[in-house]
Amino acid sequence: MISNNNLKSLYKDILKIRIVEEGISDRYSEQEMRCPIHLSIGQEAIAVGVCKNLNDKDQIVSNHRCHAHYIAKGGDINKMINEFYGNSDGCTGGRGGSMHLFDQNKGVLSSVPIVSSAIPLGVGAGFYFKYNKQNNVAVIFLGDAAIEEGVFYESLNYAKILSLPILFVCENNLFSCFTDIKERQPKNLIKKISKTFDIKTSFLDGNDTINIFNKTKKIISEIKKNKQPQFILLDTFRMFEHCGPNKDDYLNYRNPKLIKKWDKNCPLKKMEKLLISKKILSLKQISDIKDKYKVKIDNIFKKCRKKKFKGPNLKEIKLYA
Amino acid sequence: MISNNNLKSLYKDILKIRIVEEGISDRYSEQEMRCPIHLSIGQEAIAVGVCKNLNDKDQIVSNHRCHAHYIAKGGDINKMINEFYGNSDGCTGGRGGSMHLFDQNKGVLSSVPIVSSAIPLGVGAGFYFKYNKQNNVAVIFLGDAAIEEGVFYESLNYAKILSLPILFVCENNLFSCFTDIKERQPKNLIKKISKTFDIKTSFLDGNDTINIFNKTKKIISEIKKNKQPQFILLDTFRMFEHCGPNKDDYLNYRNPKLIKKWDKNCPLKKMEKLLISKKILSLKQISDIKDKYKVKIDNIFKKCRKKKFKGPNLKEIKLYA
Amino acid sequence: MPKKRIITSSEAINEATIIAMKKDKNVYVIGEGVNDPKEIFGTTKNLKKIFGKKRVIETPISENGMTGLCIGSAMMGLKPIQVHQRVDFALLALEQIINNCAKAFFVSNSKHTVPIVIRLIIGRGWGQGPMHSQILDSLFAQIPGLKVIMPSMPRDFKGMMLSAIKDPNPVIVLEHRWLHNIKGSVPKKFYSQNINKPNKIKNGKDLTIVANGYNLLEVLEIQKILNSEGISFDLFDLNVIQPLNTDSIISSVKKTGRIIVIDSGFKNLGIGSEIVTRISENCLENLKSKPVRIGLPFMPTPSTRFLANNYYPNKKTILCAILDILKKGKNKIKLEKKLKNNIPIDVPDLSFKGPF
Amino acid sequence: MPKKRIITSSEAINEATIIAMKKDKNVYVIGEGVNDPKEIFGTTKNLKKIFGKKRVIETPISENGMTGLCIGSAMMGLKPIQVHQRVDFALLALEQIINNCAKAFFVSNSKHTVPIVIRLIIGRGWGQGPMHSQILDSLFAQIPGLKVIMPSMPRDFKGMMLSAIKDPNPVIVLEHRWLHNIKGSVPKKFYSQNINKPNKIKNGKDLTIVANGYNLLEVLEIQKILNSEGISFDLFDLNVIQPLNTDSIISSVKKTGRIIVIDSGFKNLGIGSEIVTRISENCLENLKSKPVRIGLPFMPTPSTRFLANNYYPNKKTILCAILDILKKGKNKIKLEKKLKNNIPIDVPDLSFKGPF
Ligand SMILES: Cc1ncc(C[n+]2csc(CCOP(=O)(O)OP(=O)(O)O)c2C)c(N)n1
Ligand SMILES: Cc1ncc(C[n+]2csc(CCOP(=O)(O)OP(=O)(O)O)c2C)c(N)n1
Ligand SMILES: [Mg+2]
Ligand SMILES: [Mg+2]
Repeated sequence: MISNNNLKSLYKDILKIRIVEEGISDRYSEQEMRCPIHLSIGQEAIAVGVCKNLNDKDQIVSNHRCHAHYIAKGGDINKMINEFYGNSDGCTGGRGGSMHLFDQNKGVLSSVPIVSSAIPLGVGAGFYFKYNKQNNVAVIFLGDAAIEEGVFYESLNYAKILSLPILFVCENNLFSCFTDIKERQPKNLIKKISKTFDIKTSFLDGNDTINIFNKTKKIISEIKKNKQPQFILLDTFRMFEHCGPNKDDYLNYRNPKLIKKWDKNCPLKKMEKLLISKKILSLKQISDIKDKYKVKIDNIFKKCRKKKFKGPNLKEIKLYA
Repeated sequence: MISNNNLKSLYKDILKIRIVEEGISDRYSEQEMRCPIHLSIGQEAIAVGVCKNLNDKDQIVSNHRCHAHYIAKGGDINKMINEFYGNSDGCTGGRGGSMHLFDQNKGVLSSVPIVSSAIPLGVGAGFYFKYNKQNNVAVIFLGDAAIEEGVFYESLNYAKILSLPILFVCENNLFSCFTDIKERQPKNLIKKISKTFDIKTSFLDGNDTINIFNKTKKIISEIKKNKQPQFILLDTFRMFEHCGPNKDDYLNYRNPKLIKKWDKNCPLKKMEKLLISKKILSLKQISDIKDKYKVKIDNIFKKCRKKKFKGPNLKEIKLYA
Repeated sequence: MPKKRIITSSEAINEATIIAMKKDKNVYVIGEGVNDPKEIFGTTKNLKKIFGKKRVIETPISENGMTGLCIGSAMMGLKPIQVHQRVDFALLALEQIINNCAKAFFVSNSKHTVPIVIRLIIGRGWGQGPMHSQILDSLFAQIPGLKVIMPSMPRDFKGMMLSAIKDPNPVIVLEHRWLHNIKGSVPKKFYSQNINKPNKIKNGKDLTIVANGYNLLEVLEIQKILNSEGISFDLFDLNVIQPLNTDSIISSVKKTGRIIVIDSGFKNLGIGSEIVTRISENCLENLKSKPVRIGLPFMPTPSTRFLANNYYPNKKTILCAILDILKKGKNKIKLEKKLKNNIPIDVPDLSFKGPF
Repeated sequence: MPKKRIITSSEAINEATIIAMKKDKNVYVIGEGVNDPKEIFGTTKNLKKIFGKKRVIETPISENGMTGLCIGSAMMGLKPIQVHQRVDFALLALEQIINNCAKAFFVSNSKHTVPIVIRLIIGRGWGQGPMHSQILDSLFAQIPGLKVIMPSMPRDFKGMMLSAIKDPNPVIVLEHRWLHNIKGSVPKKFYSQNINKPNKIKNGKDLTIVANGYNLLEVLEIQKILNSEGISFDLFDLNVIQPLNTDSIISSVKKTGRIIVIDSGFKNLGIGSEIVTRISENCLENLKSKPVRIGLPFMPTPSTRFLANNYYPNKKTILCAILDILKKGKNKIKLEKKLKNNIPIDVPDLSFKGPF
């Protein structure tokens, strides 16, 4: 059974991510965060439920939609928001922008915005753990479209035949940009594929934070013990547009019923309901936590916005190590 | 039931391929066929059993080991042997060598020696048939190692979601060069993979010509009717070294028992036994056919060997169409 | 004289595609997003409505497989127009492009043709960063068998696209994102345009300038300033990068004795290096001053505007290079002031508000 | 002075690998065929016996996945040596090489290093044809962030490999297959060698020659003939292609006034074009004659020896180019006769009997 403290902590992480994401959405039109952004609003449960089971030495890799993964794994929010503003204090010094978040101290190995391109990097991290007999796990976050790139299969194969401690976490939000998974894959491919490689597979509701946390806890301890990869497939939904600060449901590419269904299933709302119903937090307490986080994160945005770029300038950047 | 004529015709095609291949093997040390060669001795049944069901408009694509496919599909043997000798009368005018055999008149679309590289070309041929509502099938020959390249999966996916008339023919000879499939793939991946893409799959003994012919006949008519891809997996064995004119079993990378087992299972010997036992051909008749073919093919070798290269020379070759 | 019709480059691309598809039923369009509401920045607008799903094909995210499919179908006789929303995404398809696409004609003893058009859109600005703004013009130009074009004007986008579709060879079209909304006069009817050599668009006497894509527009914008100083130049739009026909450029340099080449991609190992080398092989004796190259510094594209600012050449760098080569450096300060520089470096125009 | 130890280049590579693996337990070897009986032309001999399967890893045929795996492990601190039996096979891995491998250092704000060595073997001869003999030196050289080396002498194969393995950056090693069996003196101990600039290996006065790989050996073979005519030259082994440091070449041309660059790859858009351009940017005034480039014609490699014959430059073409640039063309016929040309063009030596 999950402890009350853990419940609170999961909630707080989801909240933190949500507030950062809404902060971006609110401020994007100021035109000071001048890079593409892919919000994870609606998909926070997966990042938080999985990463809560990881330590700083465990590594994750992510894709274009990396905000939630980065924060859930403990990535420095200050450096993240600096990155959005293109500041030299950003986690990549402004070089990569929002799609390249990483944090060496916290085990956010790399985010790569080329679909599936980070997957084999995660396999490499798993390889490193095995090579060094280090009892850690590499977690690979991927979207449903990543299943379509050949390198994904090559990576499953390597993970399996080399017996690497890797957890694949596939977030199926049913869409690749505007394109429905039905147009892109035969039915149930995504459900069957990892099993075909003899990789143990679990199916979870991607918006049920607690279940994700509990199941992943078990899965990760299995991986650490058995040194075999596993795969989790989670259904979820992105509430905002693919890229950008707004909702785009007026474009009608997703069924309104679907949107409504998932809206109700919002991981943040669900957690709040649960905490209240279990009397772990009162409405007032929740509201206080929210205010506190909001103030804190708003402050970061404000500070980051004001920052000056401090170099190195282009000529000082070294091409080689 | 298969007719006696068909049986004879299957036999003759296997024989023809075998004689060409042995012809190469016998003459390679003369150093006049100066290109890498990948003999298909031992694997002829698949090429012949499948291709006997195709017409000239149906297309095949192949890989580095393309001799048998080319001949079975009706490719011009004279142009093939010229190609080995690097002559301008070769099917690619000497430009490609043995690994790039093709014959436009006979539906040998392309052979590409980069593992899996021809697979999506075959998908493109299937796409063409669908696009033009032409009732033909594209056959993609691939080895067991082709399963390991990402583009293979991408191709399965395209074939399936676009409902293309394609037959994937996977020849599992258990090895990629010297490396056992066990070191390269999780157990049974190759058996399960196409089903995962919801592609109907059949498993056949790759040395049983008649069964291959019968089953493929049915499969191809299904494909032409249903406009859905299918997959056949066939176990077989290569009797010679991966690349070159000799046997290399002294290197001990394959279990001697395995070699013996498959040796007994030689498609040519099997066909001869069957024809004799069924009294379709006598020993004498077989020996006569062999002699006739041998003389004919020997003559081609001799003529090709003597030929001069007639250009175009390098400066006359056009880069663009 | 009929009134000129003014449309944008993306409309020109769209129009070319529609005309070609109507003319030839073997032409089809394929790519990630071709049927989505954004319609590849408007370039695939209405295609599905007019031609149906059979000829306008939305795909999975599998660039290599898609490319092989297109090549195979092209060998059989179809004419695919393939679209990648970024050059960078085509990196996954390089094996197919370099091996099968570029070499099929050669290796089939000139029997197979691969009449495929591969549209690659170059990202720039708004923080696109290292993996969404690669140009790689010289990477593609380096592969024998490919044609590589990079239209700059709306008129060319249409005419060159139509030629590319008709061409029996594989044609890589490098489309600079910032040119999509540029407007210009474009004939309504079908017309085709040379895709075998660069286009001389200005005549002058003091020097030869070679540029393409967005840089070409920048050169045109500083033209007035230069003319006001009595500086005139031969200007080549290098909108055909491969085949790289440099005859007319060499003739020009024989006349002017000076050359500036502006690479859209990296200066290092760029197209400019090949052009300058051919100049020194062919008319070394005519050079009145050292040839000058302008191009991107040899590093990945930084995302932040504070770095991207100095990454791309701009009107000022080009102006200064011209003044320097003509030994008119003392006019720099005066003339720089004439440059209108009211637009931030990371957007094509003020209407652009992100994110993509 | 101790007796010199003579070994082949493939033995030198093997030795370097063993030394590096003994020195640093983070070094591992991975690739298709590294553990098979052919041992990558002898270069991975004994590795598995000494270091076990954990550090010498046979792989599936999945180049892109393998490359990503190596890069990820390198970001974490390992030092992979990856092998491809042909350059051509690495085309499947270009996305990983161009994006993650080359850009990780940049995009991580200089925090990640990717100390990976990618050995790419260049095929030539015996009908290898269009997809088994690509060189692509300038393709790799064009990607900022990669180092690209191409050793020629056995001594360099060992020293440069050891440097490459130690280097924190990704290093592409282009290994010409025909150099594997070349013998030379190689120290037994550990030593490292510069991988940051070309190596000047001869001093002379009449001209500057830049070559690498197999072509370099050809230049050395005609040296005597040239000396007998009183011709001497500065000779650079361009065994480091990227970073492309041309300072010493420029100084040399300032002295000699003449340059011939021999590209291992295509002449068109090759490394030679960058070098010649830098010459004309830096010492145009010193040139006594037009710069000369030699390289492959711009087309895929033909398989048949009847075409391959004229595809590759050879001692004769190089000799003639030298005589021409020095205006000694009238000696050609006499000197050509001195060339020993007893070996067919499509094999490195007479012991080679195919097929691979
Ligand atoms: C190789 C490549 N092709 C195309 C793109 C453009 N692109 C960016 S995100 C995306 C959709 C990815 O969908 P999915 O993996 O399901 O992730 P989601 O956006 O739904 O989180 C695409 C196609 C890309 N970045 N890389
Ligand atoms: C992309 C690529 N990687 C490696 C090779 C080298 N290679 C040539 S054939 C071959 C083995 C292929 O095995 P399989 O597909 O099982 O066919 P088989 O040789 O057994 O008929 C390999 C690895 C290649 N040609 N292309
Ligand atoms: Mg998705
Ligand atoms: Mg095999």
